[in-house]
Amino acid sequence: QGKDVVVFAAASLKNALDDTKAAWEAETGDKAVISYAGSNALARQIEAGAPADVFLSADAEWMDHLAGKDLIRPESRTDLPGNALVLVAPKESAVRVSLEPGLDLSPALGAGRLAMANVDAVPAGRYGKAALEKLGAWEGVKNEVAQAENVRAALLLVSRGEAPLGIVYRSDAAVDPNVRIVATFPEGSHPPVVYPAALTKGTTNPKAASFLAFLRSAKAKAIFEKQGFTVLNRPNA
Amino acid sequence: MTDWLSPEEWAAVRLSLKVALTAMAASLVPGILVAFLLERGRFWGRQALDVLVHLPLVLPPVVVGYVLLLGFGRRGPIGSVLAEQFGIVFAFRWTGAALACAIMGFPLLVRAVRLSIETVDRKLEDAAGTLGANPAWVFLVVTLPLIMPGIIAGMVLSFAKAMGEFGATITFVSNIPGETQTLPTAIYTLTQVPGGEAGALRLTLASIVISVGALLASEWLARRARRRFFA
Amino acid sequence: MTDWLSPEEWAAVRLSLKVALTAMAASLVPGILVAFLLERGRFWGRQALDVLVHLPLVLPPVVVGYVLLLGFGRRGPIGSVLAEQFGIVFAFRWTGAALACAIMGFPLLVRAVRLSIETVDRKLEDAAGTLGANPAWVFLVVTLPLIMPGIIAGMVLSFAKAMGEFGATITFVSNIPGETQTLPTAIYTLTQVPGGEAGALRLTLASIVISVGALLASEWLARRARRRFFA
Amino acid sequence: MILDVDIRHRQGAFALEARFRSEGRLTALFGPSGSGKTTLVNAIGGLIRPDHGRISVKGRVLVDTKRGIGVPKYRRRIGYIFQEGRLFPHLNVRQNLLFGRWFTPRAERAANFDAVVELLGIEHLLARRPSALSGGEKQRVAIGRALLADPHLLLMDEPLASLDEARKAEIYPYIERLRDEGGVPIVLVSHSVAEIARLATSIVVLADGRVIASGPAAEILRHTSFFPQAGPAETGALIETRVSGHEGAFGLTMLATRAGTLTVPNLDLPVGTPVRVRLRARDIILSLTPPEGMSALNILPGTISSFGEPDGPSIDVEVDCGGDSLIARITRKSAERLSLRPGLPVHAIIKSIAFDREVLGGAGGERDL
Amino acid sequence: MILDVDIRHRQGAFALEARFRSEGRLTALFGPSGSGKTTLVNAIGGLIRPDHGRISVKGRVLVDTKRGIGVPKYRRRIGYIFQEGRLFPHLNVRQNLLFGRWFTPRAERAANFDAVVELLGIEHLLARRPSALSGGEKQRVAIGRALLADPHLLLMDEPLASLDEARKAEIYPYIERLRDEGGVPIVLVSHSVAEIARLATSIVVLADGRVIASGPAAEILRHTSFFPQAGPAETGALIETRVSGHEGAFGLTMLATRAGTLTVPNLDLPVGTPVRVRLRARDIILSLTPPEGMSALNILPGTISSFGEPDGPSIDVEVDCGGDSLIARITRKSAERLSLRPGLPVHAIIKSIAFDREVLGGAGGERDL
Ligand SMILES: Nc1ncnc2c1ncn2[C@@H]1O[C@H](COP(=O)(O)OP(=O)(O)OP(=O)(O)O)[C@@H](O)[C@H]1O
Ligand SMILES: Nc1ncnc2c1ncn2[C@@H]1O[C@H](COP(=O)(O)OP(=O)(O)OP(=O)(O)O)[C@@H](O)[C@H]1O
Ligand SMILES: [Mg+2]
Ligand SMILES: [Mg+2]
Repeated sequence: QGKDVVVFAAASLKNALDDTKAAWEAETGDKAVISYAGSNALARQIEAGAPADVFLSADAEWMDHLAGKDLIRPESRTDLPGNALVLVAPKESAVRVSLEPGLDLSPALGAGRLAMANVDAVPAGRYGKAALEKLGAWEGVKNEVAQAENVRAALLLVSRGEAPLGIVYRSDAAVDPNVRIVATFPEGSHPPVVYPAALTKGTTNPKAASFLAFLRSAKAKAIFEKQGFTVLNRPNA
Repeated sequence: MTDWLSPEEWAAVRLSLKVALTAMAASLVPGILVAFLLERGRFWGRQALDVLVHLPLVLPPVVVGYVLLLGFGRRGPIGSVLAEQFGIVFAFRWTGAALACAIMGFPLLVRAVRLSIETVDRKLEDAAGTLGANPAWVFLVVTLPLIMPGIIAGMVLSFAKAMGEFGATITFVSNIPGETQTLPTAIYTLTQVPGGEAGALRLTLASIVISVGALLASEWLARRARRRFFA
Repeated sequence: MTDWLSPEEWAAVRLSLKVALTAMAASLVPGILVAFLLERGRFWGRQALDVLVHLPLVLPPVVVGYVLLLGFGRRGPIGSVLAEQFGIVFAFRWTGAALACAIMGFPLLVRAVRLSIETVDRKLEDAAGTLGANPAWVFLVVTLPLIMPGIIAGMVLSFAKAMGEFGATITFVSNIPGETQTLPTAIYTLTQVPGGEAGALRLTLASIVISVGALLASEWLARRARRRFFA
Repeated sequence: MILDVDIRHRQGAFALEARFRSEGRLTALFGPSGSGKTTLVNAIGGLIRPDHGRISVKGRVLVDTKRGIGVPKYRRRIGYIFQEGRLFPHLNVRQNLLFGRWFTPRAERAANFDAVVELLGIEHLLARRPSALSGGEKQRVAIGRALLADPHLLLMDEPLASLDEARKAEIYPYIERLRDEGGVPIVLVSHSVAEIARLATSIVVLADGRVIASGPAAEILRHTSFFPQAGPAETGALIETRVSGHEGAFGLTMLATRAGTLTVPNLDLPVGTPVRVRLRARDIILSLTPPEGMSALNILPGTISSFGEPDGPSIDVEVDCGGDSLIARITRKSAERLSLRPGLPVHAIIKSIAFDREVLGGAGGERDL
Repeated sequence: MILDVDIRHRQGAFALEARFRSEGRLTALFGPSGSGKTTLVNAIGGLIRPDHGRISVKGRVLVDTKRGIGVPKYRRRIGYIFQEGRLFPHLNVRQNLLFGRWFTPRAERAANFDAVVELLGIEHLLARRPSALSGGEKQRVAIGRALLADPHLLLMDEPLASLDEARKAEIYPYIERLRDEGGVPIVLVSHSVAEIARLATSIVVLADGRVIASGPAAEILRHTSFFPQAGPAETGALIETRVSGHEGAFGLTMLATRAGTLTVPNLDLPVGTPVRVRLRARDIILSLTPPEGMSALNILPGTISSFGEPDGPSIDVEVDCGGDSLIARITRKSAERLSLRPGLPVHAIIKSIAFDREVLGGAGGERDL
């Protein structure tokens, strides 16, 4: 019975990770505590010497940032289950959009706003912006974008009918009865949505590796899929 | 001189000022009123009102923003009525940011005013009454000047809070440059990306400069108000 | 009765209470002191101190948390000294959460106390002086009782703010269940995933219940303090 | 009936039970500290609502708990000079003085600002805040504030307590004029028997929250027992006189009384003016024979009508001088030595100098206010 | 030198320039409202620091701006009765009374709590807060608070202004005892000449921030011009006497003066006790012949020594009675009628009743406090 494994994880992973943690604890009898917050806050805390053993980021950027500062163990880095990006509308909306090159969202938006997570800071926002750029729609809508603090808040804007369209993760959209998935962005239109995980440089807890390994197991995969994540689970290049 | 901030950043500064001033001004009269009710009133539900006023302080800002969205959004019970009857829309507008800031600063304003009301010498109000002033006049020409220090303090707190408010604002009206992107939301965004520190620092400095200005102005006002008593 | 919250949620409730009470208690004495300095002091840098005290209100909480992380973190200039010299560690401890909450609530506490100090009749302090009380005693037996309403109001504000503080806390000490996961950070986490609303609502209610209790307690204290004057 | 009060009121451990009627234009409230004077004035002024009872002023019912009447204080048109000043700290002296005027109908604004300011000697203070005034200056401003409200009822709670004699001497005539000409009923709280004797037309004596005596001033002042606190010095008789002539060269005025002529220091009043004079018992010497070669100018012949109760070394002797009754306080020793008894003819000797302004009521009026 | 003051101080438009020395155990400050009395007391008490100058009490330098000395107020051991009460609102009456005691060295706690409380009649108020007291009750508590601090210097700014005569009469002897036995120098501000005449040993007269006269009480009280505000009633001479006997049956006491025997109302003092008596000019009648059959018991033979300036109808006549000099105020008319001139032998007639306690200084002591 040693110290608990301390996991720093992006807040959007809470549901899947809580279940995974429970399964791991049941299997090993060890314990883990998970601190959920924004990837940026967690990364900065690790920089400041936080006692984290495992870091799960919402996208590659902050993991790269830590890697650049030599604060994670590169050999342990893994991309965990990813997600798909979808265009959503309030459930009563009849709007039809097909996400193809040459896309123009203006008719569908009308006078409304396009709800997205922050397009500079939040992974889902950045992915969405990349996809719209790829499809040629960004210039047309960029002034109509309402940037929420995070993807859940963007979803809320659509679900409350404030915005006629929004770009969010499928895992979130799937379980919200007030929104309808209008279309899914093609896989190639944006960088792959992945959640990189790694052991921190400073970890001294031998059970941390066991936890990280468990995240890659079939059990964990099932849990993640149940929560709407797409399992990529491939070692990082 | 103006190029240490980008045009977009200047827009955020201007917007923040507008939002903070509006929030402060709009909450002033209701704040004084509620402070009076809470301090002097003896009505059923006083305690409930007291709790309600404090809620924005007690709840995480995000929750407040969420509640605002539910209530004042396009489909919210209050928001829909306001929009239909009066054409007042908060969603994605700077007015929504001002509303969020006003509500977040409201408990601070009310508390400050209450503290001042508590120390007003009721005997002076009585004296004004004997001289023919009815309660409304007593309030205007005696009570109000006497609680000026509390009102000024409340305004400072409300303004300062509005300059720093972020969670409720972004949740309620999100972050639209030029429309709802206030200084705090701009700063927040910059802290979310690696390497944004320099920009965040610049905007933080802008925010501090404005607040120093506001503080100095308030101290000047307070000194004037105080001089009235001890000249 | 206890099963409407999960054990982890109960832990967050307990921790929030502990953090809020600690923050309130720890900021009380410095708050009164600073309020005195600002209200009565005539020293160089008074204005700077005034601005400094207001900063936590003006800046987005995230920025405050970040500054704390840089200053009081394990590797920060203050944090490392405190840890080495006195064994006091804030980083990722509940004490850090309390520090963050104390700092965020500090301007509110100071303002409330200042307002009360402003209304203290200096003539009463003079009278106590003629009766042989030196300045320290005058402060203890005259000024302090007279500013009790302001102190109570400041404590309420500080406590309430601590109950709702989220941005600075999560940025400074993260969100570690049982150690730094307070009610607001727990609520935040729940809003980040589908299906978390019910849990968020439950915790929000818990937070409101605690605050109602605190408000009632403060009103009771204030009535007691007031009775001293008008019995 | 000018003032008709019948109220009961509890205040902590103190119970006020006041019942009296007063015909007086100036009703003085008299009584020891804590006897309920301020409480009573507060009830009349509308600052407290009595638990039970009724108050009417000049027939206007201000309070009647039975009928649920309670005129709010701001409709009572009162000028209340509080025991503790209560100036508005945020207004300067001028604004304090004019406060009541803002709420006085334009047509009723009669009090002359400049005259009141001059009377009170506060011209040089008009621009100051109350915090920069001395104790007596504050009190004067408070008096001015009440007077300038053109009140229909003036409540004065020890208004002159901390003023010097010269200032008082200037203010008394003004109050007398208000009393006699203004038709404004006045309620005055005072601890000074001299002040009451000069100003009051009716007196209400309070003790422990109860009215122990009330009635016309002349009658009440006779009863030394009501003024145990006044000291024996101030007992005396009030007699009504009329100016009968002036002796300009010596600065003297002659007053006609039923007993004869009184010579007093000059009064600037036309012949025929009625003047009330208080003859203090302690100032009167009795002599069996009309004295010769003595500086005292007033020698009134009369007959001893009765004796009071002996009080320590002294005894009060009532002398009937042609219908006016005087009281002389002398030692028991003298009474015995001179074998004084009812029916004995005596001469009452009073110095002219003994009549100072204080003792000559109703004599005001040098100032044109 | 008990009190040595030489200060200058500006306060807004007002300039205080006070310079006087007083040997008196009780120094009275006298002057019209706004003349700087409170300001001067504040300087002595350490509530304001004068711009320039020096204050010492019983040789102890409290302030000397030249030498940079300024004893802080809490080290001055003063009992200051403020003009406006200043009770602590958060403490009850008992706590207010005992406030100073907390800071008094145990060995110096001499004042008897119960006795002071009884003297002031505030037993029933001990548990109350000041807000529930009447005006006079507050003032009494303020007096008690200062007395119970066992001060080394007592500053009283119109302490008795709103008290009734009976209460004053009870407090005077206590102040007299403090003055005569306690060795505590007292500074008293008062507008009442009677009060000052009774209590003061030295008097400082202020006008417009300047000292216009200072010196022993007997000397200053002689100069009517310093007391324009006192009204003519209160001028008089102070003479030192000694109890020479009692006439118990009539409740009278005999006092030996250089001019002869004065008969006054009973003083409960042993034979031989020195008593100071004020003979008010207005109470004295002059007669060319010794009168017969008259109630006045005191007839002192003397010789006219000088005349004062005529003042309106009256003139002051100084009479030398065996070395003690009396002043009689009579009308100019009488002076002329009787052909009074310096050197003329006359008889001064004074009623025994004219001597009330107020006029008999230094006579206190019935109470054992
Ligand atoms: N804070 C102040 N600022 C300016 N002037 C002041 C201040 N306080 C008092 N004065 C002025 O100083 C003068 C002296 O005031 P002080 O209180 O000493 O008078 P006082 O002799 O005690 O009068 P009173 O008998 O009315 O109490 C007054 O003319 C008053 O107006
Ligand atoms: N707020 C109060 N609560 C309880 N008792 C009070 C209150 N105010 C006054 N009293 C009491 O009521 C009584 C009457 O008070 P009031 O002020 O009428 O006296 P007063 O006759 O004006 O005396 P003074 O001459 O001392 O001003 C006093 O015994 C006082 O102690
Ligand atoms: Mg009173
Ligand atoms: Mg004074």
